[in-house]
Amino acid sequence: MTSLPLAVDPLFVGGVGLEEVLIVALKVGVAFAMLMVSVMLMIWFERKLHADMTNRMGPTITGPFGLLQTLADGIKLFFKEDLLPNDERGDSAIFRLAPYLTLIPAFLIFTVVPIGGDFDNADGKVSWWGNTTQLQIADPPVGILFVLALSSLAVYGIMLAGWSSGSKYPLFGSVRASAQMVSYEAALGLSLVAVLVKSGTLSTHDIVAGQADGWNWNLWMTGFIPFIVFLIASTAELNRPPFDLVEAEQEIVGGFHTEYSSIRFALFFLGEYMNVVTMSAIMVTLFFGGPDGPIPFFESFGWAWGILWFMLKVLAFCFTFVWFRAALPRFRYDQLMDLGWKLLIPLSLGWIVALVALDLAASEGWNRPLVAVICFAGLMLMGTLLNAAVQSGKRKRLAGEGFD
Amino acid sequence: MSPEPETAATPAEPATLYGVVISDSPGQVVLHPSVEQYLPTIEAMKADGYVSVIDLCGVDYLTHGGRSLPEGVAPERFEIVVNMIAHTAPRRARLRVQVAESDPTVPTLFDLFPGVEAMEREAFDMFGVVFENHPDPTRILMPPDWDGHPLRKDFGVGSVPVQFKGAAAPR
Amino acid sequence: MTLLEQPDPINAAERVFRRGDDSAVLRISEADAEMVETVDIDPLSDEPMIVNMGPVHPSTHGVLRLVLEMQGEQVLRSKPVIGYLHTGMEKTGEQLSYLQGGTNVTRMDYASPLFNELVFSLATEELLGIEVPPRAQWIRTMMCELNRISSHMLFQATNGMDVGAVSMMLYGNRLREETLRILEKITGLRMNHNYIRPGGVAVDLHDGWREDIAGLMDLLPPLIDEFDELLTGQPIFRERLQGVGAINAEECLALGVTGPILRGSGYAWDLRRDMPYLNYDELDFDVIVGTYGDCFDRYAVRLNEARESIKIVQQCMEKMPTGDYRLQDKKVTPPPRARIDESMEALIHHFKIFTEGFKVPEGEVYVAVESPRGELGCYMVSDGGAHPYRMHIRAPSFVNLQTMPHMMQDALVADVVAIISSVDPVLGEVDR
Amino acid sequence: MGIIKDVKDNGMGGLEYNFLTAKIEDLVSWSRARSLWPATFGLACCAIEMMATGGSHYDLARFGMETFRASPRQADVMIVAGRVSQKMAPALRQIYDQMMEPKWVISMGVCASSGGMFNNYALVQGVDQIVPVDVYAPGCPPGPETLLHAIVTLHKQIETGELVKRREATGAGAGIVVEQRDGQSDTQIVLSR
Repeated sequence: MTSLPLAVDPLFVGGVGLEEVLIVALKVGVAFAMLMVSVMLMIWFERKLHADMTNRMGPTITGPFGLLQTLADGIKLFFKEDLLPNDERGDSAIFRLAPYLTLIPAFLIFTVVPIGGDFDNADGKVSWWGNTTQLQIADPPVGILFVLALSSLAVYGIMLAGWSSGSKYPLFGSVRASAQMVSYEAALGLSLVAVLVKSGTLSTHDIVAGQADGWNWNLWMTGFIPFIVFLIASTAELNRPPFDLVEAEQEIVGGFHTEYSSIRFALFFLGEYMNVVTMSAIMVTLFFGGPDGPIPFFESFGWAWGILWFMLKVLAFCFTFVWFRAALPRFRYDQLMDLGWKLLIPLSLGWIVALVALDLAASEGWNRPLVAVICFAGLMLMGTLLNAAVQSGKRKRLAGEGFD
Repeated sequence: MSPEPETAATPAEPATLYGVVISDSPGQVVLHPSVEQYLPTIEAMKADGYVSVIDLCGVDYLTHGGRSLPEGVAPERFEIVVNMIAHTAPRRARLRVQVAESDPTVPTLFDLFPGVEAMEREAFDMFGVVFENHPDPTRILMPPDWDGHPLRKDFGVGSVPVQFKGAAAPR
Repeated sequence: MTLLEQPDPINAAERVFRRGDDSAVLRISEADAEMVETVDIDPLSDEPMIVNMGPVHPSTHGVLRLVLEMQGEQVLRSKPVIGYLHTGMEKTGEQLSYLQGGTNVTRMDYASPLFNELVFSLATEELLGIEVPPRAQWIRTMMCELNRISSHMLFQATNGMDVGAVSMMLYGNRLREETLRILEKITGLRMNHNYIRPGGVAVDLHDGWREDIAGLMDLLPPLIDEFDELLTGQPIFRERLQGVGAINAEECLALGVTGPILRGSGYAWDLRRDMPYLNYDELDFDVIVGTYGDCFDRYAVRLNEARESIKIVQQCMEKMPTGDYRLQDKKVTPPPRARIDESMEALIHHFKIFTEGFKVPEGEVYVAVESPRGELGCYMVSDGGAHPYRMHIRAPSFVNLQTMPHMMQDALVADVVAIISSVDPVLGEVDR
Repeated sequence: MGIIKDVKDNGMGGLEYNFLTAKIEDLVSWSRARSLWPATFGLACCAIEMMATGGSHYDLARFGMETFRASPRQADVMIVAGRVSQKMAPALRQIYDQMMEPKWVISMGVCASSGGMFNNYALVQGVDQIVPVDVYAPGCPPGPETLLHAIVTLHKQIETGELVKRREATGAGAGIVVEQRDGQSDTQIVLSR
């Protein structure tokens, strides 16, 4: 048993009994409920915050402060007439499947996120009723790969939704979605590599543990750039403005979900906002030390403080996403591609090389300032060359020569 | 004060411009080319610095009591009115082309001023004046299957008698 | 940085003259366009597909319909299809008397209603051969410029919205709302005022108008600067608009285009300066021009025109004379309400003017003003009766729409949206 | 006891006043009234006022209505804002048909309600000839306050369930057929169901 990845969770070290199963069930239940509530609040938060940024009030009459607005939306959508495309133009089976393909990965990603625990004074594990466990549903040794895999899976939902609708605007949306996801997934993965190089592990728990004590956060350990790339790439992955080409209302009506109504549309809506929450959680985990934060008192309940810090950090990211939406115009399709392929991917690639070189210098005892200067110069040179190449390509294209 | 009609006093001897009879309207010269003179006149005006056709519209004079036209211009049912503008020494000129009801055909100005495309389509739609050699001679405002030309004077307004619905009437 | 090449001056306008398949205009009939929609195309072929955008689409400014021939996301040819808001206003205008006509025309360009009333009144006055009192002239000038501000702010709102900056919609509307508040106070209505009438204006400025407008003029500049901050310097916004939908001055002139589109292409032509009407010859203002004629220039022209309008309004406030706000001619203007109770003659005049209207001598006239969208003209034919025999409005948006196919050629779907909003068509005026 | 007797007497109709279903019905009407997503159907002047209603001064978001849906499939209420021309009428009906039940229509402004001052060949004299209208907002154009009043009226009607009942009784469509008038061809007879 111990050789199985399952055993990584200290809960199962002593074998699996009823108590362990109950604890796991409890954790799953709490995580599920928390996620659903947080999505509900996230939608409310976005509407309120965006309203506030534009001198409005936002929802006020549905429940106190309009808190129940999302609930009303959900119930209404649930009881609305549903529509399925006929099989001549679309594909109703896939049409039905697609919303779940976006929703379920969003749920699953959250399973590997450590949402609490005291990482400063302890190893982030808590003891309940004599069982030691982690405040995350699962901690597979390949946690980060799991995240990457699932986040790429979400694109299938959007792509298939647009394709199976059998209508033109959704098709535009799905074509845009696939191109956008493919290019930003690469940038996302590459910026992650920097974190992995620093942490030396793929397990989310170990990544967080490695960042204990504020000064070890990957944010500064990796030198900001991977974080910025990750933030931009994840915004694009989430189809949030300014990268919301997939559902650009002004251009292609509703994009992939144009033909969706009723509960299926609600599932997309839910999945989208759940993705915002989970992506924020992943970002906190990778760069901001997860639940790491000061523990002023009640030291024995350090894990509860962790939950608080974790939530505050996630909230900060949710705020950022809303802020993006309120402030930025939308990118155009080709500009989006340009940003992804010509800036983010080369930048994160170059940054990885520089980080590795610096690491190597530290372990081999080379002159670190010199290495840093060489790396910087190399990056600048590569950047200039790349820019020249891009410019020449643009000139050729404008002159109508093409690349052949 | 009693307003004085401007166009009442027609000159005794018809003045001409570009070989076309002209009259005067407030601030603008009005040319009265025949359908044959129409295209050459516009060409000459284009060469003379009139850069744009600002407006082109039709008028149906079916029920008009009698308009004042300079001598030598025979009134017809339709008029195509073209407004042109010159930017150097800013000035405007207006052309009033008499178009016979029996043959409502006028050459298009598209090859000189492509901007008339929409206006000519509108004049066709509203008055049924055909513009020869127009690149897209279709209706523009009305649905393609509409019968008649609404701005003709013999086309009814199509108003529906106002009926007040009872407030409590079940639907 | 610009990607634009300076056009060859000889062939500068060549592309708008094309009439065959190489033209940017997709000249298929509407019925055909609907047919294509339903025809099954082999999904594996790379034939261009026809996409109908509108008439109900979030970014077509009401009910414009675009038939786009597309290769992937790229537009090959396109055709704007209009008429979905055709209201028969020119026909209705023939049924209404000259005094009632204002209510009709004001509903054409609903973003800048005062200009429609102005041009209608000017045409009527020209036919009547009357001169309105100076105070009425100045009030008209000032009100029109206020209206220009609100119209350009509406453009900022929709333009921001169309490129995806949702907040701009709300900021633009807020600015417009501030202006509308003043307009409502003066005219009694938020839109479709019917304030400028043949012979003057409907009512005099209210007491305290000076403070109200001065307050607005203090309020607006910082809010307009906010647009500058949020949009002009915004890299994504610039990327989206710069070099998109470029059109040069020669093409504009060939197409008869006027207004911010023509000025955006670097051609300084503004009726207010070049063929002054009202009091514009006594006012000091700049004609804003762009350089490249792209969407960004049109945006910048409109933004700065709003600033110029603020300058004009301030000058109008300084120069506002006292006197009559409408012509004291019993045949044209109705008597004041108070007079009706005491004078039989006034009552008769009032009754005559509002039932049969005043007669206008036979003749025809064309008058034009510079509306926020370009040259707004009114061609009016009178047969000597109390109703216009023919009332034709030369709508700037109607002509400006023709630039769209040329701007859109080879653009992407996202550019199409930016181009539509940068042309700033008001469909009520296009279709009339 | 009571329920069983009701069912015995009236069949399934007796379940109408069942405690559970009644509460769910309340919940559903509550949610429908609170989350009434409008379809963007701006036509003319009124569309500008509709935009203004969504703006900062009036703020439709208070009612959870700032989510103007571009896709009719997701919209609940169609605010017909402006004059409906003969050319637009089929498109309007199509959009209405594309909307999913339950759906409501607000006719905004006199042009949409009755043709307004444009009693002529080009306009449909009242949008209720094409689609069933639930609330008419008067005005030319109605100010944002009027539209808000219309919306709140609709909310109340939805919440009390009046509308749903009436709709079921009479079916969709106002049942008005427009006769052919002078100058119009037969093709212009307005759709009706």
